[in-house]
Amino acid sequence: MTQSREISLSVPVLARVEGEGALDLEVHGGHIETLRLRIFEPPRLFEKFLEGREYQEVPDMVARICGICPVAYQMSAVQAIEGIFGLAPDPWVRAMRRVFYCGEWIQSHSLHIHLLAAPDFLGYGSVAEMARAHPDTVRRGLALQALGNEIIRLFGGRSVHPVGARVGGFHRAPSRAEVAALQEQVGAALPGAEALVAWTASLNLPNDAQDFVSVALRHPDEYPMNEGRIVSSGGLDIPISDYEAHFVEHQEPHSTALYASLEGRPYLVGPLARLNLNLDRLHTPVREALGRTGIAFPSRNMFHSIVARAAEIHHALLEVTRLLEDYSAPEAPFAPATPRSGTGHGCTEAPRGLLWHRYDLDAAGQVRHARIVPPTSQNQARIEADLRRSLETLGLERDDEALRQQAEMVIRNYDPCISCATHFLTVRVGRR
Amino acid sequence: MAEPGFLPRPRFRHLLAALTAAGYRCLGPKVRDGAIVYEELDSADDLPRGVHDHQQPGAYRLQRDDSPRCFAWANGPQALKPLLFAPREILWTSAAGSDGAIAFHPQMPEALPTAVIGVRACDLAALRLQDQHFLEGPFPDPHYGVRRGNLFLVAVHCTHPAATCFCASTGDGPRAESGFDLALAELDEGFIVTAGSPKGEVLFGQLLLEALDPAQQATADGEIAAAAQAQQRTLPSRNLRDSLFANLHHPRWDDVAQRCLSCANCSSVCPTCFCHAEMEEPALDGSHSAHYRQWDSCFTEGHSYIHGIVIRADTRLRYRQWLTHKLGSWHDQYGRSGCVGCGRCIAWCPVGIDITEEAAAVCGGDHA
Amino acid sequence: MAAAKARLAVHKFSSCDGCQLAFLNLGEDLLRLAELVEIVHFAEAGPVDPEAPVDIAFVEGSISTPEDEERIRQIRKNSRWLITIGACATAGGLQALRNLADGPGWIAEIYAQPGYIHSLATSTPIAAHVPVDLELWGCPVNGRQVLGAVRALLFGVVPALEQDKVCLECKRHQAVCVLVAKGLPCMGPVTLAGCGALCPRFGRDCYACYGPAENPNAAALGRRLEGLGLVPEAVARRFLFINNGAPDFAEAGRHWQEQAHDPEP
Amino acid sequence: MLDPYLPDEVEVLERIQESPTIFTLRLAFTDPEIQARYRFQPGQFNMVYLYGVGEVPISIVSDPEDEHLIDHTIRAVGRVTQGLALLGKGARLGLRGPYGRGWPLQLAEGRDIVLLTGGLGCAPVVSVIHYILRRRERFGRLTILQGVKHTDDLIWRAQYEAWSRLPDVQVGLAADVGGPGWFGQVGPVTVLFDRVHIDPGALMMMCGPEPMMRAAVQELRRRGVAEEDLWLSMERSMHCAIGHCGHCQMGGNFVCRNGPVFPYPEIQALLGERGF
Ligand SMILES: Cc1cc2nc3c(=O)[nH]c(=O)nc-3n(C[C@H](O)[C@H](O)[C@H](O)COP(=O)(O)OP(=O)(O)OC[C@H]3O[C@@H](n4cnc5c(N)ncnc54)[C@H](O)[C@@H]3O)c2cc1C
Ligand code: SF4
Ligand code: SF4
Ligand code: SF4
Repeated sequence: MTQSREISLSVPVLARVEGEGALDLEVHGGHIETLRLRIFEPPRLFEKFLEGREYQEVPDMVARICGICPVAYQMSAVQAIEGIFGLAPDPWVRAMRRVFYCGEWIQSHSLHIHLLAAPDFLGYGSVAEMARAHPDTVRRGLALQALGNEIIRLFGGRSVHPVGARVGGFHRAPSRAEVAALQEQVGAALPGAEALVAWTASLNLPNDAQDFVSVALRHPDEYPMNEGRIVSSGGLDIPISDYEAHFVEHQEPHSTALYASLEGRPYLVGPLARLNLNLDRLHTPVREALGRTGIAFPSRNMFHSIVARAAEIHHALLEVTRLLEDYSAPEAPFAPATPRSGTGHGCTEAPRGLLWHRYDLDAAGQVRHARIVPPTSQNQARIEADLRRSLETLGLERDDEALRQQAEMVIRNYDPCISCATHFLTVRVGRR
Repeated sequence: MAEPGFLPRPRFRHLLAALTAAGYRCLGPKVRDGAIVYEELDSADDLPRGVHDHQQPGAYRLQRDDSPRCFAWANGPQALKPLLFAPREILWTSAAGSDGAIAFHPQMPEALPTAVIGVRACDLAALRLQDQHFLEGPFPDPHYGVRRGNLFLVAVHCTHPAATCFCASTGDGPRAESGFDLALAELDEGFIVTAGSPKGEVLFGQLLLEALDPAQQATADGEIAAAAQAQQRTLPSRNLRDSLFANLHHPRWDDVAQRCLSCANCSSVCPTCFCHAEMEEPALDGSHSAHYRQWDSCFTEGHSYIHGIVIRADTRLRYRQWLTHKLGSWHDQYGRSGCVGCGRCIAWCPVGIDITEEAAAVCGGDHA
Repeated sequence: MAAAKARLAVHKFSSCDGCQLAFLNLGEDLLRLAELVEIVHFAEAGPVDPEAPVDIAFVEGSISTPEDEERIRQIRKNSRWLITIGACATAGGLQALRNLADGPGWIAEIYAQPGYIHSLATSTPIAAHVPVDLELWGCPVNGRQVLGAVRALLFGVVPALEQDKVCLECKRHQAVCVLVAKGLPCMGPVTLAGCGALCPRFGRDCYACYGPAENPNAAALGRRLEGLGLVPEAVARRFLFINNGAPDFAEAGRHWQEQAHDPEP
Repeated sequence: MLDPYLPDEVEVLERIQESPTIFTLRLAFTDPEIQARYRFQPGQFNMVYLYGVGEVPISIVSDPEDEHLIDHTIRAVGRVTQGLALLGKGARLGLRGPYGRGWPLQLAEGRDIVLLTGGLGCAPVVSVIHYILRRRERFGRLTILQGVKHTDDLIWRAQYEAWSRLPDVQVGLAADVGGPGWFGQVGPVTVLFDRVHIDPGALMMMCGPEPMMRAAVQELRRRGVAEEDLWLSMERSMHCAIGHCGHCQMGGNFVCRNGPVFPYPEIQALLGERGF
């Protein structure tokens, strides 16, 4: 009588996700009664720490929200602050910020694909196990991750909490020789990145079409990253300053993350959402590589996120190559800033999706208020909705282990970054 | 040695060309990150033409004007030291065999013939001291030795001392008297070139120099003499050894310890300081290991650490070690003071502690 | 007789995950490490067994909930070597700023229903709760130091720690001093080396993310920063940043905050 | 140029546990030619390299005429020495040396000798004891004085007893803090000067904590021993052992090169001066 078995499953620590979270599942009479993605990253209260700090300190502080995507936090913050100061980054700064950001996408996506997600689809517990059977694939992944880190280091000295970014530009411009050396590495990595697209598509990905709203930035001529308007698959198209009029954050008792919703409904941000909304902005070789996978994008299969990540790695490498062509270091790597008071918005595409900031500064450039909406809290409601569906489809009669595996795989596929959520996750299933 | 000759300014590039043809990579002064540093020169255009420095305790700033001169500045943050005594280098590596046997492999630096243009008298004096330390004892240092053997030195007599300079007081400048291969005196219209070694003589011969007008020599001599005159700082004496050791409990040591950050900037920029630490960096899998050395300083805790005891735990003892060694026990070790009057430790001390002032305060009236 | 592999765990508390990345960014060395030791718990990398006894436990993050306090005590019991990695675990992290302010009040301002949030008013370092065998500073720690510690322990010796100040490291890299040449309020003279003097090499002032060095003269540096034109509040902020919970910095920060409110005549 | 920093490989022939924390490693170079060439004076030291961990200075305690082995008696106190303590027979190490100035044994021939050591077993002095006992006829009376903090700190208790039974040898032991069954004196090591006969013409060799050596020097000077007959072995931080790294400086002396054994007048000025 499995149908009427009462289930109470708890996965106390989710493996291979960034930060720590838990999942509670209560099944009663064959129906999910409760499903909670519990994020128990203790609140770190960054928005409050920022108050009273000087604008120059902001990039170094917000980087500390997330060790995996510090560049994204820095880029959203400087955009908002420069907006207040009426400082438009010059073409060199703008281009190099994109290169810097590409480094983070490459690093973060490779890490997720190889260290976190792929072991799921191949049936290993960790990358170390996977490496024994697939040494070349793992090596290729680690090399891409390393290259991403290298790009960040070129502009920031280190890949976690890089020190190079500042309001107005960068503290230091890399030399031509350093850039040439990097270009060589990027060129050498391109074939591997292209092959990675095909490889992710060849994985035994669950076939799981579902209905969801994608939200991402959109830029007139570029694949979105460090600027654009916010658009959705439902026809939304707003400037970033209007975000708060359409997106609402609310609190749930079980989580320290705030849940965001668009017009009252869950939505998706991140690589698949970006790709679905910006296919026409991809570099041609990436579009072709995607075409060869036989997968039709825009895709409604959430598990195609991993393919989207691979495509974005490929795209980012081509973008770096393009941006660093004919590189020369400028006179000064930054424009000086003159503080003034005002409210500014910053919104960029972190590896995990839309990262929205708002700052109110006083005349001396000190922060009066800050608001930060990270991608993971935007995806949280969507993850729970997906989980509910996905576990029901799998069959709630399955044993706890199978449910846990399925749940983890679903969650992991979103690449939630629980530190980002400024909060976290464990699975707990209760069957009654 | 040949009589000095004259190299008109436009022909300065011939000097670079001759050095390059002789197989040297040419290092010279360049502006980088707001300071004059020795780096590889691609052409004479890299030189800091019209650049002047302002140095004060704890402060260094550059300024440009339209002077044609390229050497119208006093020394920058580093002398020749890093070129010879590398800030960090692997001395040897070892590898473990599967049977536990250890194989040792020496690691010699690449022998790169290097010419340095713009070397100052104080730096030559410091080099002489470092040569004594690293090469003239019972165990010559081959790492230093390889680099030293490949060095070609083009000195420039100093005409623009900084407010922090006191080489006249230590007797080490501003004129470069010896220890160079070639020496230059810069005038607006060009350079007076003197050879100082057989190597220098050969190069001198290739420069197609013009005859020197005695008036030019007089101008140059006058500028150098004025440079000595212009110096504001002095040490109380060239030998403060006894005076310092007689004052080991002077209250001034406590006073300076309140101000000193114990940050080791002074000893790092000092062209004679030689202290270094040896460290080990094994590979993660333990298959091999690198034994390297890096600059250390009497201002660090590690400098005086012996199994559980730090001989100089506080700043008072560390600053006292620095001063008593530099101006005192150096006499026992190398027959002279370890200070060549370059003033770097004054300018590059973040809090502007002035060695001449501290020495005067500690030694009070009781020096010769 | 093959000796059993050493068992290793990586635990996380309140943090940004950046220090764990010191492992995940190791590349091939990560695979090598997995061969050398048995990684029994490292949730982000896969293995989950938080209660297993281990030889080496790396701990990231600060303690900020009652559950954290209990968990770290358990980890201590299960671990031979407990090594903190990073500013959060070693000094409470940037989030220790709440210790200086009104933690619960802040929670109320951010969360509509603060009652849902179970959190201590403070963010404290691991050593405030259990004995720690080795502290690796840095925000983030660098992989070289973490691996160096593992390697030393595998050799059966105590890991060597970096002790110099950022200034010395800066000079070894031949960076031009940004305090002297640009008048920037650099924290290098009181900060522990280990980052490779990144900030000055990038032309900017060190912000002390590696925490206080041995024998730091925070008072003298504070006076110098004031001399460079910083108002007392700004001097205080230099100390009360990434490692605001480190006693030497906390004290200097408090001093300058007092100066700001009650300047001496 | 020969590389003076490069060690050669040695093998542990034997390991002897002397006390819970003190052990002796009996070493020989794996290259017999190097072993055959190797010569040293008692009081000199080697740099001992533990693979992948680091080098430390350690005195040589074996007999200089034994061409086949080199003994080091080591106390496990820190990273390297605790690592060395884990090694057994057959293990490999790196070694370079010998370095420094040893004891003035030529000067000592035909004279009474007083050896004074403090703290836990002082290896440099033990080497001299062995040296003299093997060439007994060349030296006068031998006085061995050892001071320890606690009676439990005394190692080689049996050795001291055995030495005290030899003709023309006197042994004096003192502990700052006495304990049950303690057969020596209680008090600082200087109390021993009243218990044994010290000829003012004797040569003194001492090794131990500096305050102890300073007190002993003062006492012996009072008893008429000449300054230049007082010899002290000093310990400082050493990384290179060849006078380059600067760590061992004590005023103008590089302890590694000018010492580690000094006649008192050479270090008199700074002995006991905190910070040098
Ligand atoms: C002349 C002389 C003779 C001596 N004779 C004896 C004797 O006979 N018996 C005896 O027991 N003791 C003797 N000692 C004392 C002995 O040398 C010390 O006890 C010993 O050095 C203590 O070493 P340690 O194990 O604490 O290692 P540590 O001092 O902790 O480590 C030393 C080594 O570690 C490496 N290292 C240090 N820091 C780092 C870092 N940050 N990164 C990487 N590597 C690093 C360096 O290579 C360094 O040399 C003698 C000392 C002297 C000066
Ligand atoms: S002891 Fe101090 S002053 Fe002397 S060489 Fe070393 S660092 Fe310089
Ligand atoms: S004197 Fe100045 S440079 Fe030298 S250690 Fe002290 S503060 Fe640093
Ligand atoms: S220089 Fe200072 S702030 Fe910058 S990375 Fe290093 S320790 Fe951190």
